[in-house]
Amino acid sequence: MDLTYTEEEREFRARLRAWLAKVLPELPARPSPDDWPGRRAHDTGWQRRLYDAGYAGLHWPLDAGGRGATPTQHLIFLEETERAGAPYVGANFVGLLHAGPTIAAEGTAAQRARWLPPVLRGDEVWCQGFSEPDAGSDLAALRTRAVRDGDDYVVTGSKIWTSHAEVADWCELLVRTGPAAPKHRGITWLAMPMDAPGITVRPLRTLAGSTEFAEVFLDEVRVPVANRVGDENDGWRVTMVTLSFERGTAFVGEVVACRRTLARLARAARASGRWDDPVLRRKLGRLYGEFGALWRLTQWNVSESQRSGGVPGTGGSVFKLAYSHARQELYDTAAEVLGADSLSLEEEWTADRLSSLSYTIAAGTSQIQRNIVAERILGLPKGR
Amino acid sequence: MDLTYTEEEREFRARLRAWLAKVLPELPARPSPDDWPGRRAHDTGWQRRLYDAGYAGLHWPLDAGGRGATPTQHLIFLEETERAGAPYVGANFVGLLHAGPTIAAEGTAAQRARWLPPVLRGDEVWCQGFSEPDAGSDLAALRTRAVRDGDDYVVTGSKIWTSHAEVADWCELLVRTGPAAPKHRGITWLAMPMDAPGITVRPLRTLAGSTEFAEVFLDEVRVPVANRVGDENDGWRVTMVTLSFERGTAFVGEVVACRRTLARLARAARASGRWDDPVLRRKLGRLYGEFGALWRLTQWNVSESQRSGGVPGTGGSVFKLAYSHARQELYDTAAEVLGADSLSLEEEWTADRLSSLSYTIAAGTSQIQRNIVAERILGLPKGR
Amino acid sequence: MDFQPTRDQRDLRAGVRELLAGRYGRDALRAAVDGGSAVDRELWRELGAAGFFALRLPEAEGGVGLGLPEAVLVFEEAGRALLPGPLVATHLAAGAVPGAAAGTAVVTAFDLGERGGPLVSYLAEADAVLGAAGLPPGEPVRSADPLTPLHRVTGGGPADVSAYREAGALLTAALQVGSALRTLELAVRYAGEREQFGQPIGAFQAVKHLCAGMLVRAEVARTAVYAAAVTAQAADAADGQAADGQDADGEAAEAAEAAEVAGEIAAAKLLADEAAVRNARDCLQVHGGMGFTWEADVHLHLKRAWVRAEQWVTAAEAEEALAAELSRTATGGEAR
Amino acid sequence: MDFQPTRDQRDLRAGVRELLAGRYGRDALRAAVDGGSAVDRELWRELGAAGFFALRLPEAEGGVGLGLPEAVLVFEEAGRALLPGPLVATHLAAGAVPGAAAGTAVVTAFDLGERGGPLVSYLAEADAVLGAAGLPPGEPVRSADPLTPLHRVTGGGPADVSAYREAGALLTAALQVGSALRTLELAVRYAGEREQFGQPIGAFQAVKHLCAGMLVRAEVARTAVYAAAVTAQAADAADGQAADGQDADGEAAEAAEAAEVAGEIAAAKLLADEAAVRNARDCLQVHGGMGFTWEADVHLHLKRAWVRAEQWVTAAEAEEALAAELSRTATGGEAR
Repeated sequence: MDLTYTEEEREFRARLRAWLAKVLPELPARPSPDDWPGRRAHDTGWQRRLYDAGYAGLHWPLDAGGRGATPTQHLIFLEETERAGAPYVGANFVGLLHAGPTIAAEGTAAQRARWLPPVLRGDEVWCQGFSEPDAGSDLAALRTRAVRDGDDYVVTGSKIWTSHAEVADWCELLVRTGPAAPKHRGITWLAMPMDAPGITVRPLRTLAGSTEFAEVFLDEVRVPVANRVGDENDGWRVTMVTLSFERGTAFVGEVVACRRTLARLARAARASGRWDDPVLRRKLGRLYGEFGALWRLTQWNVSESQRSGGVPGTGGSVFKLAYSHARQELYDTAAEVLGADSLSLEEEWTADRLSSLSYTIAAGTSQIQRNIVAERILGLPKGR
Repeated sequence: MDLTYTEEEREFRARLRAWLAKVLPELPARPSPDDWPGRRAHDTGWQRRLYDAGYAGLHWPLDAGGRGATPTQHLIFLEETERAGAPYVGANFVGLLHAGPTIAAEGTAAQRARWLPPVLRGDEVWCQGFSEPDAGSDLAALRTRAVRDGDDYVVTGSKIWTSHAEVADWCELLVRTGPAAPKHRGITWLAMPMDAPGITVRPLRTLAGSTEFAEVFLDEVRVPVANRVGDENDGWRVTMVTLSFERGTAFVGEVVACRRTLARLARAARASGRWDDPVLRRKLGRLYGEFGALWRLTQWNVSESQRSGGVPGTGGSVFKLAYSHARQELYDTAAEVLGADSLSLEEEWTADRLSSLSYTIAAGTSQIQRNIVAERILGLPKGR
Repeated sequence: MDFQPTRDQRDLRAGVRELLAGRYGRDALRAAVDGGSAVDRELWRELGAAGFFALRLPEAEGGVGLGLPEAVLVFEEAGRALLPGPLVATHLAAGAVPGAAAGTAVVTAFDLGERGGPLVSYLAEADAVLGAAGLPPGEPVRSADPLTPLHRVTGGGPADVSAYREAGALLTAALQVGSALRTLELAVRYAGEREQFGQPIGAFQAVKHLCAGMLVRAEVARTAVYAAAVTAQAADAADGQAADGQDADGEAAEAAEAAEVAGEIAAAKLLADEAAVRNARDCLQVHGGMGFTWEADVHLHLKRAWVRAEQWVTAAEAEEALAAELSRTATGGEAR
Repeated sequence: MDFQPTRDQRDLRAGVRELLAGRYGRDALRAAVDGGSAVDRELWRELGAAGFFALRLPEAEGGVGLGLPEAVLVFEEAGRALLPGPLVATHLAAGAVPGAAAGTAVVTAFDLGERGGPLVSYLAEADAVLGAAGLPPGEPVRSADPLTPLHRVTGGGPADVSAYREAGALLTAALQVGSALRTLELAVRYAGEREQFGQPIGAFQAVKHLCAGMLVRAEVARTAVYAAAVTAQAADAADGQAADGQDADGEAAEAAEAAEVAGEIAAAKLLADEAAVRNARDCLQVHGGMGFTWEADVHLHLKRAWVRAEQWVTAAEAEEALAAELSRTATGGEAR
């Protein structure tokens, strides 16, 4: 068990840090949250800089155009960019972390050549069309249907919780092609061009007041059969390959961000005198311990992934359960530090507190995660 | 909404208080916990005093030999006896609160005449034979079988969690008489004499180190058919009548006891200086608020019972969930007041803490209680 | 003893529920949210006419002449309906601020945070501030709750509201209880309707047990609120009866009674705040992604519950007050 | 960076598990409980021979020459097996108290409560007390844990164990993690076997989710313990390298590193204590009535977890230490 970084890793970090110090001051100001074209341009511009500097697709395999970096290097990359305040992955998220890896793993040579380079260069943006209003936790119950018509699938239905739908070029879409088959066996993965006729995007306002997500309505949208990745009705398996791709690094940036938030909270509490309240101070101390442990758990999972060369799999559920709970606690504690000022949206932590309400819901509710942990890790039986 | 007691209720309380002040100093010392015959004698002696003073069977109907008191009078009785440090109901518990009320409600005139007076006078002690090693939460799955043979049932099986089995005269016993029927429809209620041949009582040691409970093994025990209360195979309904008899007063003594414990804890914390720790002090304050609310909830349930003249039913599950959690918190907080001394069994609160571990399990686990609340009060659907 | 509501009390509650259902149903609530209009003057006057603000004002002074037990039942309904506006402050101002009783005036108060101020709600909508000579200047602040506009007061200084603190805390607790009961209803309804994995999600134990926990919290808090109202009302009545020349024993008894009332109110506020906030959180969890949308009402309950938790008495203050009362009863007096 | 255990470390852990399974299986545990014999001298010597106590003693001094990372793996196994006796104190005494390294001496310590003493464990069984000149007089006290006999020391006064506090806390945390993992195993096994309502209780979500929560707690705590061991070991090594004449920067860096290690150890103890206690509680809940019997092992885990939570560093101390470290890194240094 060793937490020191190798000479090579330290060099990687030093080079990256130097590059970030040089390039970040040159970046344009961040656009406003409602300026979607501006956000796209900002995010893809950053991706292009990463590409030019050789950091694009760091964790992608070499034969997909990536850098084939180790999980530890990827961890260092995410840690350093977050610390330096670099732009988030933003509009490139689905392309870099879901659709791209799926195509890399399951696509044909032609599909890889068509879709992967533009993602790495920041030329094309992807969004995700998985969830539906009636298929949330039970994702496999999705009902958006695709009917074969010549060289096209004709797709009708609706998707929800789609980020960046307004500005995306492509959508990784799950559709039902085998309505009579068991629900996991009738699903197909398609790459849908977002400029196809029949697509309507409607912004979805969240309780935080923002429109980070959209609903996407599909009315007889034609998607070429050539855009199918994997076999017809094999989309569930294809998707699962993507979902387990992350190698333990999924929350690196967020844990780093939480630790920085905690430090700022401590400074604020000291400045306001709230630090003198032992009840609050001890809560902050406990959170410091918890986030420290979560950082160590990240390193543990990354090391496991590095050693096995494979995917950490269900360990992600354990991490997400602990992390989402701790992060909600963090913002509740921030509210205690702020007192009545926690009611003001002008406090950054108040807005963050609102966003944090989704952490125990999005990407698998805590209830679903506990089922996964109990059944897949602990081997407890499924209920009747 | 009125929390003041009527003139009549105040008089009842004053009379009771005066009697307790007179009679309690005359009582013999409490026997040691392991002296079962001594405990029986102590408990039944107290019951005899209650009988002679007109307090026996206070909450029983008049036609069962009881006093037909209102739920509020019963609440006052339980509150005052607990406050005065009177003996607990102890060995008389099953007779007064389960078997007796069952016989009163479902027994024949002859059964009532045979069994009820000795309970009220403290002449006979009952124990309960409901749970079995394989039928805990799923009580109706009990397997102790009774086969009709002439005028007797021949009973074979085993029971667990039976208190006072060593010294009881009678056991209210649930047996399976209809093995082919659905599980709730094949159960019969019997009064089993504890001196019948074939009964073996084995003390069951708990994690507190005590033997408050026993296992009862039954090997072809003959119980007269005349000892059956209610119809054959109707025992589940008969039992449910008993279980819903309590009219909101089930935890009166315990809530009063907890509030006294909390006061002693506060005094101990003040004496030791631990009170100056705001984390601990605020926990104690919160518990004071919670137990105050539980006392008010008791009064609420008793008032509801008094007004409806009936049974509070499922409200007991709500109370038990809140109460058992709060009481475990109370002893965890006591351990914080004690610090390392909480490891000493010579501290009364340490022993109480061990006993309190059963509160979320006994008489329906918290999980079962939540099912009851969700399905019977909130109307949520049963699972597949 | 009969702690259950009387028929009159039940009728009063049902009447208010009916009034609010007709006058401030879901459509009105969402219109207010979308329009950003927190205080509807016409509704305010209707509430006044219905006796909402003058409820506890003596009949001789033109009030309804009822007490705190009736007031908590009425405020519980307002909490259930998510009725916005400085309801508690205006109610407290009845008889003291002209127009408050009738609902022709909107009165707010410095009730936010541990000592009150400098944040104040509904300043732009208010005609008066409880206990203050005039309306202080203030800068608008973007509020987490869309129906509780906030200002940061920049002059004049907070008014002393200590005389109103206990009743304010209790009535706010009643609003919280109403909200906690409402989010429970919303969760149970959604859990019964939403299907996943081939059955209503309410059939899953995880969802069931969340809902059961919500009921337990709400019931315990509701009882604490009702009891505090009854106790406070009885103490008020006793105060009223005690003539001037009472002896030292009488004064000590009165002080003990006042301390007990303070403890009951602190418990009510603490438990009700927690019930409202945690029930809203659990309701959101039961709703899953739908609960995270602006369209679902649950976030409005959560945000309002956060506001109310900061009003009059905070959790830290309540716990310290309860500790003080525990210490008093443990070392001398005794809790009932 | 490779935070996963090396093959040698995994082999070491497996070896200790095997040794303990053979030498201190369930029968031996229950025999010790029934017989009230907490320290088996023969087993103690076997542990000594296996290097349990001399694990971190340099080879030059007759030890095994391994470090804290190996020690926490070994202590985790001891915690899993519920091995009784003053394991941590004797291990800490290796090299300082004659016979400790070899397991021919039993050494206890004043490690209970916030400042240590006057309660001390295993006094009657001990040959020495860590940091004290002799064995102090004491009165036996009935202990909640049947395998942790306690005395209240009546003279001599507590010894200063501050130099041992961090390593003591860390190794105790490792024992807690072993216990937390073991109660998880017991719960999962029982949940898979026990049937109620026609299916294993482990098929009910309520039970499943209790078990999932246990795993999360245990995994987070385990990682914290391993990380603290690795960090402390690295700091020790750095200390060893730094020669006498280091400059002010070097001293400041060393002080910062020491503070960071203290924080990691405090977190490890806090999280491990909580994991052990809460997992034992949840294990008991999963076992239902059976968990409340003396016959089930779960109460032994709970009682031992309570003892260990009072040893070396309490929760209150750990939280304050973490707050201090947060404050330090927030205002000057930075956490890694």
